[in-house]
Amino acid sequence: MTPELAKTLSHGMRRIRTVEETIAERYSDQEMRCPTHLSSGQEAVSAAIGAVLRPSDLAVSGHRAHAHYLAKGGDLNAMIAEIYGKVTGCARGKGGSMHLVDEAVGFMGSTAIVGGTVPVGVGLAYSLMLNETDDIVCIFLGDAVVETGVFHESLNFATLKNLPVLFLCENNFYSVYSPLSVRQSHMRQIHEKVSGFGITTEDGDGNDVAAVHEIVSRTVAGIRDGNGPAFLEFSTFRWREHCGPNYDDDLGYRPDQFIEDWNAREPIGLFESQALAEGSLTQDDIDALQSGIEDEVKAAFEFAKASDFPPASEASEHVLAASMMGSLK
Amino acid sequence: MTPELAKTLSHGMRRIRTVEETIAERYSDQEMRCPTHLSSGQEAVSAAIGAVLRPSDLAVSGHRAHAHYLAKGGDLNAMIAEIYGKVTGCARGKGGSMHLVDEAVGFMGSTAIVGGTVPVGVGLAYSLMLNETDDIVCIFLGDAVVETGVFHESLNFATLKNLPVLFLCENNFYSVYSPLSVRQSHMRQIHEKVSGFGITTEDGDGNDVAAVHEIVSRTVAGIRDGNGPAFLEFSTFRWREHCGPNYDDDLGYRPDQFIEDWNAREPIGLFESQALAEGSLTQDDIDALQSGIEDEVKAAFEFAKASDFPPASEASEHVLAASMMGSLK
Amino acid sequence: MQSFANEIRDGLDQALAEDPTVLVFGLGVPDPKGVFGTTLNLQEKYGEKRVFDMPTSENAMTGIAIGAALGGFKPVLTHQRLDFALLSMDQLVNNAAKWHFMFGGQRNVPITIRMILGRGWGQGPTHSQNLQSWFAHIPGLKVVMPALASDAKGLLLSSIYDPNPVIFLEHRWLHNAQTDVTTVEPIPLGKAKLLREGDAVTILSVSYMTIEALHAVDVLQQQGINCDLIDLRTVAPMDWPTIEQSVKKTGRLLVLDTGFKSFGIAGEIMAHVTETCWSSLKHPPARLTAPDYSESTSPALTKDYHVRAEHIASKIGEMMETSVSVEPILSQRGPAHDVPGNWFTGPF
Amino acid sequence: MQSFANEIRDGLDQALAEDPTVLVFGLGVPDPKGVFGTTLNLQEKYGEKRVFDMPTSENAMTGIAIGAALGGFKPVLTHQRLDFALLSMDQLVNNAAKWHFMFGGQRNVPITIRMILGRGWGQGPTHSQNLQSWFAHIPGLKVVMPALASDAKGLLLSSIYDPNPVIFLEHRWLHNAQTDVTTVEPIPLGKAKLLREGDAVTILSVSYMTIEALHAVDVLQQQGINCDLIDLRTVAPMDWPTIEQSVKKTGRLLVLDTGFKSFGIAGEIMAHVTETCWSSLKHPPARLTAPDYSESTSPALTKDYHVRAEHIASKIGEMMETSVSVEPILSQRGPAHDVPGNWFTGPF
Ligand SMILES: Cc1ncc(C[n+]2csc(CCOP(=O)(O)OP(=O)(O)O)c2C)c(N)n1
Ligand SMILES: Cc1ncc(C[n+]2csc(CCOP(=O)(O)OP(=O)(O)O)c2C)c(N)n1
Ligand SMILES: [Mg+2]
Ligand SMILES: [Mg+2]
Repeated sequence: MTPELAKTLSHGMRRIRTVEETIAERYSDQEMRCPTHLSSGQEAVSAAIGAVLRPSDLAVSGHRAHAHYLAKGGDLNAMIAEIYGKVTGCARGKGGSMHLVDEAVGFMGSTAIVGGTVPVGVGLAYSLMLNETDDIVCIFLGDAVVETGVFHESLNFATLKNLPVLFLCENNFYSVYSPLSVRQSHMRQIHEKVSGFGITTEDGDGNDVAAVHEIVSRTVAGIRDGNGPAFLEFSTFRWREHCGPNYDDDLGYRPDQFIEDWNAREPIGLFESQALAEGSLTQDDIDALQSGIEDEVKAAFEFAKASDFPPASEASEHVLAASMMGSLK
Repeated sequence: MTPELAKTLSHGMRRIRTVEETIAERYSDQEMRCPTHLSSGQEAVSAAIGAVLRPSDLAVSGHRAHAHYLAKGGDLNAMIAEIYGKVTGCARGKGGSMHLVDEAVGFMGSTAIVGGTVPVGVGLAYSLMLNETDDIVCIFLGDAVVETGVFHESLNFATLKNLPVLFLCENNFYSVYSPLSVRQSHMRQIHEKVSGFGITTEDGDGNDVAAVHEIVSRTVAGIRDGNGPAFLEFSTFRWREHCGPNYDDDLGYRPDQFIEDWNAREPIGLFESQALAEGSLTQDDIDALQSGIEDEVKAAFEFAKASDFPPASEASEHVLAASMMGSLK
Repeated sequence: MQSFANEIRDGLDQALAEDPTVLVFGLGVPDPKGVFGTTLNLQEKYGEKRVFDMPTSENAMTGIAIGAALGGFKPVLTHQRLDFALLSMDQLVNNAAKWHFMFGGQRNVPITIRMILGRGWGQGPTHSQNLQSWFAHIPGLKVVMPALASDAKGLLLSSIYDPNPVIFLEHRWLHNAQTDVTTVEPIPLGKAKLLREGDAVTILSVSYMTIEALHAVDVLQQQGINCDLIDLRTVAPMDWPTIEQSVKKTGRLLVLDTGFKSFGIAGEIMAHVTETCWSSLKHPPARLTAPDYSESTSPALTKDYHVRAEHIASKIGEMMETSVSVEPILSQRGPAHDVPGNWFTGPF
Repeated sequence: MQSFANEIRDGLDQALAEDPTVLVFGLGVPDPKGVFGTTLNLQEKYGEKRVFDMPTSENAMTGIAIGAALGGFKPVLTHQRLDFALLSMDQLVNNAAKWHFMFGGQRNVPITIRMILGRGWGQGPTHSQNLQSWFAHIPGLKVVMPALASDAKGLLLSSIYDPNPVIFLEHRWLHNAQTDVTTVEPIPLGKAKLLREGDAVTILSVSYMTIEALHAVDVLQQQGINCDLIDLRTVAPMDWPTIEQSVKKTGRLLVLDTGFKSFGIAGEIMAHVTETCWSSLKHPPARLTAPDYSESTSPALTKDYHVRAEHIASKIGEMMETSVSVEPILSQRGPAHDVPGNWFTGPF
């Protein structure tokens, strides 16, 4: 691996981790007053895809979108401000943690209904096809999304029209407190079920950022080449409670062995120890990355806290867009 | 094949054919005032499964349900009366051709929304599982149903709970005027897509009643044995327009060659010529079956026409069922 | 003479021609029947990428329309019956209606969703629902219900070019209605149309109800009772100024709707008018709507289901405390009660 | 003392215990949090076949509930937010609501669908919808909206044993409400409850609005204004006799609702009361509801979103043309406006 890529991946993961852990730390201040789903532990997939996508590629996501937004290049200040409900937020405080958007970098929106942005992503891919670009759409989804009918409907349409879409599934084995076993038949893994549709599928270790990077690079290149949609499944592990800042393994819904195994495979350490060993990263590199990130994150929280709340009048605004009738013709 | 089975299959197909063609003949009288989807040409799958299911097995279906209702043992008089909008109809005239029901023989209902009864059938199977019977539920579905999200959601649940359900797909290659090619990716056949879920799937020639009978017998036996859900796809051909009594091949939406090929494989003739050759049927058998059917069908139309319309007061009835509160405990 | 269906088709044609970002899709859009004639030949003219059929996947296709809109296009999605669109309420309400709002006004979703309202010939409980009040209840949606063939094209064009999601409800019984006026200009959404003038009663109607109301009002006029007949055209936004102005003049309000009575649009209009025109009211606001049960399939059970001109005329008589003859209406009644005209012989 | 959530849990427990055909399922039903405590330990007690988690497949699971009901069971399906149930409108409206009707009254579908109504702490546009008017508009559905902890169990039991599909709407802000009365008997659906008596104004309220109304009415009473406060409990069927009787006494109506204003349940009640109590009305019927836009996420944008006791008291003052002090209400206000009480510290 090139030092450059190693730095990119390390930086991507560390940046997400630092943001998420800082939110966790400060959530109890009761100033981030919205449901917040953290991605600590799941940084690798986002960091890897972030290193592969172009700014002109598009992405959509769901409730746990911080990592995806950041990986796609989303503005950190605007994200933290959004969580604080400030007018400088990426959605002017209207949407909170579950509604991130930064169209300037192709992050087209994340929403709170499981599966809700999957067809939106496919529709965006239809527009890319019409516009004849070689950009792609990345649809981030969790393991629960494959249980929704709309996912299958979307997959069918994407396949039918050979659209440039990557369905990127982070399988962390849980939907809230519910294990896969109470939601999906264990006869097949998720990617195997999807492969029935005849599209490219592959699975991998979602805590191994180098492996993810290799797979997504290859897959995204194929999509750009016109191979049509692909579905990738990466297994990974969420550190904290489903929603909120705390650890909740005292509740006992995940087996101890499962937790231990995954903790042993913490993605940043896993990658960096290899990179240090093979020489693509030095400890100095890491320290420099981390200190840059910490400054950036600190500044973002300061920005958010110093920002104004939206004026009360905005509560009733943005219901209907003003007619563009006049501008026609 | 035993002469008994040959007679059952021939009778099953001829009965459906005769009913459907009689409806077609009389529809222009303008007395059957409801959307009506005929199964002429598609008799074989129904006749075969009808010979395999028990009265205590359950079935649900969609808009094109005449054949399924009859095959499951539904009351012919009540069906024709229903299409005529009479109070003696199986739904007292409330539902018409698209809403058939005969719970006495396990036909639990057909409805008009594509895919709408699929989860209902799975829920019925859940009740059979709870009741620990070895009955099964047969869910009749067309090729368009596999495009609906609810089908996939239902399949997942049926698989998860290992329910006694047969998903029985009649693929006639069209949804209204729309060929499969504008609706589903051609990379895989329907049964191949479904097989990704890891359940038993098989496909067959839906105009070869003996072949269908062999496959469904084997599959239903497996479901009764606790093997869990299965999906079967049978290709077949609808003779007449999607909805209504006429032929519409002048519209040109189905290729001439396709029509010719399928017409050459008319299911009743196909089966009976073999059966006559192998001696499991005689021409006398056939004539006797057909004349019995004709009497029955004639009587059914007479019954329907002689029946009363529901009183106007029934229009507002059956909105809410009366409380059974009193009867509790 | 042009039919309502032709006007719709011409509206789509015009939009496709003048704006390369317009897309038209839905079940059966390019098929030989072209959604009751409303989409005929459009695929031939504009190609398979802009005009296309779709899988029976109403929810995803709505989301795909939203995505295409965010990608810079103006999709028009058609459902052959409103009832099928119930599968898409999540995408419609949680995404389309809220996208502009929940992302702080950054983007808008210019999609038009045509839904056809079924009636008669055994359409039955699941092919005849008129759920306009559902859509009107959702902030962020516009709801258009054309009645006159001469308005169909202009309203459709405005819907397509509106920056918001618009639900365009087409009554199946209007498709064959004829007009000799052909619109070329978009008709602004949110503007009702005064069709007849009078000071007895303000009649507000939508969609096919307007046809029945026109019969009733003309017959009443012959009997010396003159009503304001206002075709709402848009249910959301509602043209309150026009409504209030008329009610302040007449002091009497009768609302006609094709939907179920309770919690329907008529109730909202009555409530609003009571709030805003209280002191002008000479009579409690009244409504004639479908009843609070579904349309049955049997023709024997639909005879009294729908509001017809004679019911409207009688109701006006009752509100004016005068006797009214409905004989001229009944004697003009042509075809069977469950078909829109003799041209219709089933099956759909 | 029992909480509202405990009462729900006990209702489920009792139904599961006394009727072996009762089933309870939904996302998270057997998880450690047990749907805000309402389903705790039920799976342990009744087994995985009768009490179970489910895939994120809201539409199919509704159809599966219908099928299980046709198979002889009484399923109770839970959605952690009403908003998620938008995915199931097809099964709910096209199947559950119509099955009894469209098959001529042969079968009924005894399912209960619990939907939790979100509010505050950044629930935002898609976790805070109160679409009771949608359900009430559909013939064949019953709609129950408990307010008092002491009613929760009795109404739930009636819903479970009702032979029809019942939408049971639980407001998230009520789960922690306490009661010392524990119901043992089912409370009949369709019966409103008079909570306070007076002849100034008839106040009709539902769900959490009743809590705000109770504060307002008690403070008004201290100022010599006595109102009838009627908690509707069931929105469909509506207890029209109780409503009409009260309005005929007071001549003034104020309807409180948690949903969007336009085309909501308040409008229907106002329209109905205008139709039936016209000559008794001394004042135009009035309403206080959520506005016609979604709840935002930022706490800065929700301050004035919801109707609170002070708004109710002021409105009553306005209707009575007398001045009213809301000071006693404001001075009692405890926690931040976006949480139900100090016990709530997020995140959900
Ligand atoms: C349609 C719908 N149903 C239920 C929910 C509640 N919900 C929020 S997040 C979530 C879990 C999703 O799990 P998964 O897709 O695996 O993502 P993860 O949280 O594990 O990242 C659920 C069920 C919802 N938001 N939308
Ligand atoms: C949800 C929904 N969308 C659209 C329709 C209109 N529709 C009625 S039948 C039909 C075709 C179904 O095709 P298929 O499942 O292949 O059955 P076939 O008619 O070929 O027997 C369609 C699209 C509907 N009834 N429901
Ligand atoms: Mg997960
Ligand atoms: Mg077909």
